[in-house]
Amino acid sequence: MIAQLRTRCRRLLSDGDVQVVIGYEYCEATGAAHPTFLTDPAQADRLTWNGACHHNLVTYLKRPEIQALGRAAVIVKACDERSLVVLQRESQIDRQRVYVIGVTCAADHTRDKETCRACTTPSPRFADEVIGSPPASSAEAKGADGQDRYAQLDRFMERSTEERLTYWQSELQRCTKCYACRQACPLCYCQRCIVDKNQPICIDPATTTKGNFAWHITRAFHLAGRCVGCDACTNACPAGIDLRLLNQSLSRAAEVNFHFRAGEDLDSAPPIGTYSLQDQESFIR
Amino acid sequence: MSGDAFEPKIVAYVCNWCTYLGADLAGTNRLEYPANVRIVRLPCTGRMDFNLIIKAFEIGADAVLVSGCHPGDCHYTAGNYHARRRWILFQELLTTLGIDLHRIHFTWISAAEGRKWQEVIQEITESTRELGPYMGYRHICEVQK
Amino acid sequence: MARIGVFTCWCGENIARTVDVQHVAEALAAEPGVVCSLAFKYMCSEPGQSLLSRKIAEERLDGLVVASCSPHMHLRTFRKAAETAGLNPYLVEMANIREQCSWVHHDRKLATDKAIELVRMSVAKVRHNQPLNPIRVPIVRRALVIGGGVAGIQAALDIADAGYRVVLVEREPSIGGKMAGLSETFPTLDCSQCILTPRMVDVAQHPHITLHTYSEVESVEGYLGSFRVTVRKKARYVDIDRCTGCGECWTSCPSGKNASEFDFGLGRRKAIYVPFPQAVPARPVIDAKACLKLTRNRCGVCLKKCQAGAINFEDQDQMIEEEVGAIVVATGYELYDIKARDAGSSVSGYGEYGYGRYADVIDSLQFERLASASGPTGGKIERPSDGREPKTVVFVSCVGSRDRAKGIPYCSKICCMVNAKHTMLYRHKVHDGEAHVFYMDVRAGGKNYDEFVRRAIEQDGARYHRGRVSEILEQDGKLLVRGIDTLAAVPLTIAADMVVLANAMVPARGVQQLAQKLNVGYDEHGFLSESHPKLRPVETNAAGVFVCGACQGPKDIPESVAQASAAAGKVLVMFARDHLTREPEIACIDQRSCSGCFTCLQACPYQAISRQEITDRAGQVLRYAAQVNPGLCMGCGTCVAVCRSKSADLAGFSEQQVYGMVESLA
Amino acid sequence: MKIGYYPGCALHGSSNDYEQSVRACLQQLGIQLDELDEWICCGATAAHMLNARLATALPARNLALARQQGHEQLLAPCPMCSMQLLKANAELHDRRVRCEMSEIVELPLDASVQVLNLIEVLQQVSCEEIRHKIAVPLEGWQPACYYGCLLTRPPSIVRFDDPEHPQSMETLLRICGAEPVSWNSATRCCGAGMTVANEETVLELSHQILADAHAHGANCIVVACPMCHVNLDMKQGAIQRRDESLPAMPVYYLTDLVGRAIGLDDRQLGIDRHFVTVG
Repeated sequence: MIAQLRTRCRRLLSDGDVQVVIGYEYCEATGAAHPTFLTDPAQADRLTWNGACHHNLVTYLKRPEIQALGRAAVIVKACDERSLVVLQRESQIDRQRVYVIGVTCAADHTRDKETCRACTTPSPRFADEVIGSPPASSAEAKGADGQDRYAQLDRFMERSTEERLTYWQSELQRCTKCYACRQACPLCYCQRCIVDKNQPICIDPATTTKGNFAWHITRAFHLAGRCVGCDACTNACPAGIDLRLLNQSLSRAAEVNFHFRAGEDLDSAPPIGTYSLQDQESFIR
Repeated sequence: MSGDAFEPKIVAYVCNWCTYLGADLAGTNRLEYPANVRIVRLPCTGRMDFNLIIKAFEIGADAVLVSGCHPGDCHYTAGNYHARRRWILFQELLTTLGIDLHRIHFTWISAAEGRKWQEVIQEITESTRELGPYMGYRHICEVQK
Repeated sequence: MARIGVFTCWCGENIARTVDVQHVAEALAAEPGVVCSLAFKYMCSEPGQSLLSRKIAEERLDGLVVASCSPHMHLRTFRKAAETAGLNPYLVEMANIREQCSWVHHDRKLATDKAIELVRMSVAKVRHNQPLNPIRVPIVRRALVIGGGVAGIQAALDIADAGYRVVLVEREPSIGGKMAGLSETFPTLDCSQCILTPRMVDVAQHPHITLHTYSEVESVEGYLGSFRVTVRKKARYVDIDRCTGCGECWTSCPSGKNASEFDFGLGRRKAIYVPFPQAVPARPVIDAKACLKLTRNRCGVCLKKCQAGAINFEDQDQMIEEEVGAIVVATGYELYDIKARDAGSSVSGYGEYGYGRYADVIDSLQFERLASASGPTGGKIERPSDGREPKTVVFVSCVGSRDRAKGIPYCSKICCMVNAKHTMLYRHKVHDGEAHVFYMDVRAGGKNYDEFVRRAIEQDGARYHRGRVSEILEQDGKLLVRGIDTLAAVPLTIAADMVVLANAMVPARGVQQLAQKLNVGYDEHGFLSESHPKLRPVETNAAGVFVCGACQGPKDIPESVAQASAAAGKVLVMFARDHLTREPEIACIDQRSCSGCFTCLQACPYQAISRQEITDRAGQVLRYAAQVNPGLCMGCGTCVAVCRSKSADLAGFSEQQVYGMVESLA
Repeated sequence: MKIGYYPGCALHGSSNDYEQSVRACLQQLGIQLDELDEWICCGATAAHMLNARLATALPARNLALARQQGHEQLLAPCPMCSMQLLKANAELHDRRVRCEMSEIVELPLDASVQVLNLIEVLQQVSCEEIRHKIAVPLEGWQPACYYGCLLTRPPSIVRFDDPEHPQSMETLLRICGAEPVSWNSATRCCGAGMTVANEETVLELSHQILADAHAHGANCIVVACPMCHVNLDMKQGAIQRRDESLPAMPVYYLTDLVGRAIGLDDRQLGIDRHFVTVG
């Protein structure tokens, strides 16, 4: 499968179909897979693909330096592809300007990641081409159909309200507002982030607990109905704050209330910016 | 009233066309209620961003009320429906963060419901008095690194 | 530094009794930026307003807060006063210390403290107020009316009579709509055509009305004040300007077995035909599917017969562009089709009633044609199967309507009256006939309506059975109508000669597609949505587009006509000036920071947001950003709330103003 | 064409003539029936009165077995069975129900198995193919097609034909050369399970059906339900004792007539085991 991937990318570059390939490369030093950006067909042999390729490469499509290189080919897993779908829906991607190579996940890939264990879609659906074949019957191989996707959140929610607040107080105190979470997120693409707006200051920019709460509430809510659960923010956080809990609570709320899962398809309307007369309002007096 | 007793600070974000007029009606009918509430008049609950709820806690509010038109009555047809959606999601996030939802109240109060406005303010003030100052968020605002 | 003036009103004793207004004025004087703070007995009085004007000039004020009553009471008053004194009216704010303070609190200290905070909030807000100017939208004083039924005719005539040009577009070959096919109308039993046809002629002869029949709206661009509408004029194969309507063509046409649309299949017409004798325009049309020349290149008799040279077999659809400032939609209704069901349809049929299988089960519009003097039987009640006079007729109410199991929960409103009328018409023509009605409730709300139903029962002997019909069977040449009389609690079987079903009213086919072109909303049944069910019943959320008649919901003729005149009235209000002035407290989008996710575009209830290309100097498209059309925005601020980068903002309730208010409470 | 087959209790018991007919006819049409291994009761009339979960779990287990055994489509010739299976299938669209049921039946579940009644299976064979196979056109046959209460109901679950005026059997039989009559009782109740509890009712209702068929010129009745057959065929003697003017009316399964048309004989189809025989 790797050989096929390399051949294909070499061809794309040499034919001039794309000017840059965004893929994964094995790093001797760390023993892990890192994002790589190939502009020369001769570099294609550096490409790799295995269960350790965690990064969501879609993120790099928003970078001006990548855009400046020309048309890009990007390698996506089925889960990353969801962010591509959201970007397309939000008019952030001209699909003609991107060549999407889907790669399938083998059943034994990344069993240690909770998101992977709960995954039910091992094969990209919107890619221009897909390399590799999906495991025979994915849903069966995975046991249940994603019902444990929120297991970690469920465990967290067993704590009391006060315990949860205390938890976040101590967690968010560590935040230095380096904004790695924002940088890593494929869907944080605003020309000017709200936190950088100073007339008025909606979000206290200080790295106080108050300022950090304001930031993280805003970050999470701005992903409501959009977050695809790639965990890039959590993985990028140098302070090790588990941001995924916040994202997941909103994803689940969108699923439960509006039967909506971000990135599932191009047609369903996202929960924010739309409404239904049937929306529940038991909490409103 | 004793000077030492805790009096909560309540911020109310209300829409211009229903709840604000409901509050006006309470006044016209001289329906008395506690003086703890500060109304911020917005054109519509659709204008009401979630950041404003957080902002209210940041400036020391002990409770927040958000109130607009009943479903079907929105002056702008659908602003309240959009708002309702966002609240459903936002509450979920706040729950996960451990923010006490007893501090946040959502109501639909029409221009004819002066009585309801009075009752709502009485109840919110009373329940917030019982809960005491919102130390949870005050803590967040005070603790420095 | 701001120069804000604060004026605290006593409102006589209304405020001053509970709030220490002098103390409020003093407290506010200490606020940064406040250069003058006074208390006055009646701010809204003439002396109060002159005080305001004087201080604006003396103190060179650039912001004003009047602490008094509700802004719904006097904001306009004070803004006007400021404007007279040379200050932009949108630099005035109010603090409501009466309705929301002095009138609802008794404790003087608490009320005074609260009043101070309320005024402070308004001062914090007014600091960020910007001078605004009313928005002017130019108006093309020409209207489009879509649909030439009784509602469309009324709306078109009203607008045209006021002196403005009207373009009337009708899908069928003639105007007149459903009403032209009715026999008599309730509750007066006056002949439908007698009252409608003069109005149809008025339309045809009106110097201000351009009539496009056999035409449909193809596309609509633009917005309030200047819509560009493309109308498709369907190929008619007859040049109606040359045609004299002599009738040579249709009398000689050999293809005569085509079901007449106007008679709902009960009568026959030629391939070249005028739908009904009083049609407007009284010019024929060729049915391309039935014409031998057009289908098989034979015949062509009409071409030879026509002295005027009006027949043109080469005719093509034509596109016509019309520029209009307002649009009235009056597309009307049709009857719920109970036999044909699409697989995906949300409503199911009535297989148990045998409509389409039993020739003598007909619907109410078909009965109208049977009873009409100009109908296929010349007004004699003859049943379709064998032409015999039916001696027992059963009329069934609520076929589709109010039947959630069949997918239509609403009441069609007219059927109770229609049934009563039908029993009368029938009994007037068949004196020994029995007329039975099955009904759920008799809903005869309206002037002289209930009296009319009583007359049907008491004078004309209609027999009413409260209950529904479960099935209609055919046995020995009779229709067995099985139902229940719930008042007598007995099952009933009536052996009838004919059954008339009062099918539900549904919006005319294609109205959803039209609504999408116009950006008008519609409900799950396809009825167009009015802007406000009580206060804006003929407006829609697409500014400049109005609705009337049954396209908005089931209604009868008087209501449709009234609503049509209402819609015309709204158009005339628009046309009273050559431009429209709108409140400037609307949204705007900072395109520098807009990243073009267009969540706002989706959320906007008024379709006021559009995509705009952001180009470089060479005209190369760099990206897209949202843009607000000031002619359409109503200022709800939904876009602001959904905008993540806060590139959207709302004048009058800007982020700066609202945050300023909240922060003043810290 | 191979298709999963769920006989249900009736076709393995009192109505094994139905099974014989279905098997013979479908085989002749090139449809192979693959009987579900270890199928269990569908819950039928009893389960939903006692326990809602049981009423879903029983058919759900059968659906899970079908899925496990690789069937995309499952034929249940008894309308009670097909309705129960379809009802369960509809409920399985809810993720929570699916998870719960999956645990109860101890098998993975989804709503992917397509449940078919007998008519739907015959509809899958193209008209051309049936026409091609016809050996003995059903000339002179004027059947009254009787759907009974369950084949088209409840419409939101079974989603089959017009619930009040079904025509699918008529269409099939017309292809075979018969001239089905238009009559009034196609979707009336035959009394169904009351045959045990209250025979009088059954005799009354079934009598109306037989009489109506006769009045509209039918020379036989065609059914696609074991229960209907029992009431109209087996009880016909008792009905005739009440109304001696009622002529004998043979009652056939749909596959009996289609089978005859494509050249099968009465013995192969099990028609010889019916109670009412004519000529």
